[in-house]
Amino acid sequence: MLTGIYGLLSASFFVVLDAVDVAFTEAAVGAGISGLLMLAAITMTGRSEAPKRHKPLLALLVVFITGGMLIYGTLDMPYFGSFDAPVHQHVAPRYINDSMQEVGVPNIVTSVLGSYRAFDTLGEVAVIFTAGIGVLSLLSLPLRRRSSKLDESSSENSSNSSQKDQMHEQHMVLRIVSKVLIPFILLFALYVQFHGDFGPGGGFQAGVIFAAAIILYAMLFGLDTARRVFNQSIIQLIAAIGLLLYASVGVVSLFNGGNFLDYNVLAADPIAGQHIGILLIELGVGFTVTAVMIIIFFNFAGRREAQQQATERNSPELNVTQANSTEQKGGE
Amino acid sequence: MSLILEIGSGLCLLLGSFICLSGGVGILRFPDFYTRIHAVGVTDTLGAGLILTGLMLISPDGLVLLKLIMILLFTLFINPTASHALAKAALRNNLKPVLDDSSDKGGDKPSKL
Amino acid sequence: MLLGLYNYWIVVLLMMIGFYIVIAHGNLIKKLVGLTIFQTSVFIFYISMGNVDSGSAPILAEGVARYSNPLPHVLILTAIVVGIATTALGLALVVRIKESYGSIEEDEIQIQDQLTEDKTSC
Amino acid sequence: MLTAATIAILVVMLLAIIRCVVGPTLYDRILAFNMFGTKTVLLISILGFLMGRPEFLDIALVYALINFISVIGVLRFSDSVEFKHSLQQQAPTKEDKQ
Repeated sequence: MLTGIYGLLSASFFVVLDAVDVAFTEAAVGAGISGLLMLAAITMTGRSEAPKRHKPLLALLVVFITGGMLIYGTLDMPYFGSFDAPVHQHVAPRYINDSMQEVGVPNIVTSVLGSYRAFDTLGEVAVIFTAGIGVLSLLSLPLRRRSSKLDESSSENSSNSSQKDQMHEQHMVLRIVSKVLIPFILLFALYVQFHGDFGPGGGFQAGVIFAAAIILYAMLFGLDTARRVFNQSIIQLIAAIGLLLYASVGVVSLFNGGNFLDYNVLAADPIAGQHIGILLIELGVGFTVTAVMIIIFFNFAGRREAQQQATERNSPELNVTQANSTEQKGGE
Repeated sequence: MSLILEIGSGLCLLLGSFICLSGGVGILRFPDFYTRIHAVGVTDTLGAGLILTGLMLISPDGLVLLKLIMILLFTLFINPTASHALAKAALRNNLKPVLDDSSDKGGDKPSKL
Repeated sequence: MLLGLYNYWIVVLLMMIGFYIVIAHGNLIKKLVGLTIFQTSVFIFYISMGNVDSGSAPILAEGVARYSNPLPHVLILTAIVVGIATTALGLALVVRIKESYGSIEEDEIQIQDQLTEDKTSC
Repeated sequence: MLTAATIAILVVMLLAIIRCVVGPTLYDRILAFNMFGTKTVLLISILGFLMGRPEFLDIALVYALINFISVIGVLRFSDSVEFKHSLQQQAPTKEDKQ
């Protein structure tokens, strides 16, 4: 619960420290999605924690010793905000002074992210993609079991569905306001995506905001409706396409005689080439991040819904396995 | 002209800060959830509106003004909706409001948890 | 003069809180929360290193002479999104563990593992 | 004037955090969280003016939207059985304290 506040607070930190882009990301990620995922997992695994069995003294001791040593180590660090710290001596001046001539993008963060360190970013996107695949393979429900379950639930659990409808009815104000808001959120995500060259923004942030809008839709109108609107296999395809787009920009620049991800050769004019390259890879990043976030959320929520249905159906009959697990839950 | 704008924005900011502060005290001091939601409602709409208006009056150019108006609109949309949903959910889950029974105990201080 | 180092102290404090949660709690979700806090402390460490006195946000503008170091921003920007993706992966693992073991406490899982090992060895 | 508003908002944020930590019920916490989010939006917009970089307004806008989403999300997930159960468990202890 407090993770949300934590995310907001750390984002304000970053604002104070002049890191606009980072604050942007943290705002979108830390406040929204990370808290939601934690909550979803908590509702699936039970809220209570077992009482501690061993004394935390040893852990405290270890923590204090490590912390003391770390603080002792910081005594040699450069002062906060000092201008001549070693960090600022090597590549940063080049980025700050020359990026306007070399890349032609006012937002230095975007130019470093998209052009100077594009290879690094490619790796990050690949990691995100892999994590999405991991969640998909861990949490996606087996298809045929789900379909049979759906049939059963639709035929036998009519009371359940009516209850759900009632809940949607009760949130009518919410639904209508969200209906108004969601297009604005999507539009704003697009603005962030394409304005990233000039202000804070870019593919990562835009992807998260876009996904957040779709998650809002899924939360208010039910997962099944959202699944029908955003077909899951298409979303998986989009995740892959984003990464492929990114990599293929690099390959195209290879074919044009430059290095991998060297955008200068994409157009006759190097600056124009840089613009095209950054635009394309930001688009790729946005695709992948959006799709992966949606995949993660849909799988968590789908797994949760299935679990709830199972417990609702099994609890009156006191099925053996479920009873076991609920007993353990109560025991914790 | 600019002087008038600045004075106006200063007034708006001061008033907004005051309302925010009173709302902050309210959320801490009020006895139960439903009274607290009132405090938050005042802070989130009037306070935020005043502060954003104050900023609008000193905004340097059109895009900034537009963004501020967007923020104001969203706040005015979102916060009442969220409060409404919260109150409804709380009521549905049988959270009883503290009714006025402390008065016959001789004006006890509201219990602060 | 030592007060000029306070940003590191905040980082160390946060880091140790996260570390403590990771090693002292048995609940796997709590462990993940601890890891997230640890992660954020590292983010703050990087960003505070990139900060420059009277520097401005690294977006080129007229009349601004000094900018913050953009490099840490780039690193952390990507790290945040990667962090949420990996956290989601961890949470997915926890959910699966809950489904197969019926518990997310480290000790109970270990006991159950021990039991199954004994059974197979017998 | 901007500084005064900043300080006031910081104080309010502190109060909201206290309510969020103390808050006897889940809904108090969500309420305080919502308030905290709104105050952060204001804080960031004021900071943008204070530092002379109005680009910060984008962040404030994102906050306003994301805050809504997360509040709705918390509400939606708190509808689950587990949370209601724990709420009912919490309620008697609250009475005891009173």
